[in-house]
Amino acid sequence: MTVRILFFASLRERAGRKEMSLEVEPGTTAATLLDRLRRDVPAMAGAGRISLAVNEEYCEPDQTLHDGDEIALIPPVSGGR
Amino acid sequence: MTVRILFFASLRERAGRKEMSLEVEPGTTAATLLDRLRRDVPAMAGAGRISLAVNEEYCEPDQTLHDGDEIALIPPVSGGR
Amino acid sequence: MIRLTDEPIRIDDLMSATADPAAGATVVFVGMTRDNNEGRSVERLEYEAYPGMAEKELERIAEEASQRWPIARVAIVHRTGVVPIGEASVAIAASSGHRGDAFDAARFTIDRLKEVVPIWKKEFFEGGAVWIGDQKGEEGVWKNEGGDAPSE
Amino acid sequence: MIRLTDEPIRIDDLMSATADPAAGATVVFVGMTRDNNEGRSVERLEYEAYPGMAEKELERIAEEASQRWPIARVAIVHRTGVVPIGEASVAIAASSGHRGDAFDAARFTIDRLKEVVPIWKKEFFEGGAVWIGDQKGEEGVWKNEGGDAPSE
Repeated sequence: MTVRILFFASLRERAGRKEMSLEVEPGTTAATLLDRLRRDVPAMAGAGRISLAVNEEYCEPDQTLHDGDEIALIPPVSGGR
Repeated sequence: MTVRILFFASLRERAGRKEMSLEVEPGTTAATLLDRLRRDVPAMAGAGRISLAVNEEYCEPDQTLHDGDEIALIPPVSGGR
Repeated sequence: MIRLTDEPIRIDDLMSATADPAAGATVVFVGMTRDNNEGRSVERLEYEAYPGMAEKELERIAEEASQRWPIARVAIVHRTGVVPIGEASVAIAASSGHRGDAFDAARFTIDRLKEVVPIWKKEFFEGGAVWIGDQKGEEGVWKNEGGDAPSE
Repeated sequence: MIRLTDEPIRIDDLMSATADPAAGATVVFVGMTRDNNEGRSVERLEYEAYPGMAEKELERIAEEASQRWPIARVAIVHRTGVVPIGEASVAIAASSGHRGDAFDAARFTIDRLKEVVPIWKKEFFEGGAVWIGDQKGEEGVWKNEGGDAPSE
């Protein structure tokens, strides 16, 4: 099955693009996907803490992905005092 | 000596005027003046808590008044939550 | 900017007055006439000030806020006369490097203003009018305890 | 009013959006680009959003504020793209019957926004640029603990 990965901010700049498609095994969880991306995608090297959102909602690490899901990689948000 | 008394809000309405002049003994304190006003000035009958300001500054009860002082009678200010 | 005015208050004026390149946060408080109070249907409010002293007290509060918090600028505008429903009677702005200080300074400023600044509010409601604070045994800055009279 | 925009934010729009005859108090928070940060001389900020999700999260925060405090209305506007020094990147307004609730709701809204809404800030300073939060071990909503890498 195929999911769409969105890059933002520093990740988008490192990747040099806003998104990519990725084939994943059925049953893949958010955590598994993130581990794989950290290992395989050069833009993810050196990236710090990242949260994931699936279809515009923050997700838990054990959430199972589905075909066509939109996965956003979310670096720390702007914060500030 | 003479002092000027200013009325505001409910006191002004009751008195039907904004100010009056009053002859007072040298050595009169703010507290003494307020007691006298409560006794002698009809507009002061039924007035609740009142603070005094002398020459645009809140004063202590024992402050001594001087000739020409501007004494403001200050009902509770607008407050509100 | 410390100002009494009988014209409508423009929030943009307070934003301009507190603008500062070192400020990352501005908190604005706006107090408005609302259509109800303690179960009464309010028609309008009318504010009366002791102008010279009110401005002095406002300056003092702004100064105190500036000493207590690292704020860039403070602006206070209070309207006098009739203030219709939905319009602002008072607006305060405090700018600071960071938002915590701006919130705290704005909160302090309006709380203190309501306690000490000689400005009075008359509420016109359906069937009557009343000077707010006049009947209650509210704490004045200095009160003549012996002179309390029954509520009217 | 919940809005992302790449135009300058107008505070009057938030005042209009939160106007309510039953509201006696409105608190507005405005976050602006300041000319310095952690000792650096800042030239400008640039904000990037995940638009659909950012709006959903803003709606959720406004809803949560409305449930926690008896507030009349909440408005949130966040700017994206370049925000020059002194201009607003975010503005929040909360109106309520009384000021305590308006202050608390506005404070909650901006604090929560800064924690969860997917909007990122790039700081351009004298001699470089950096995505804020990128190098620190800041708490994400969910973080992959094993994947932490040294700061760049």
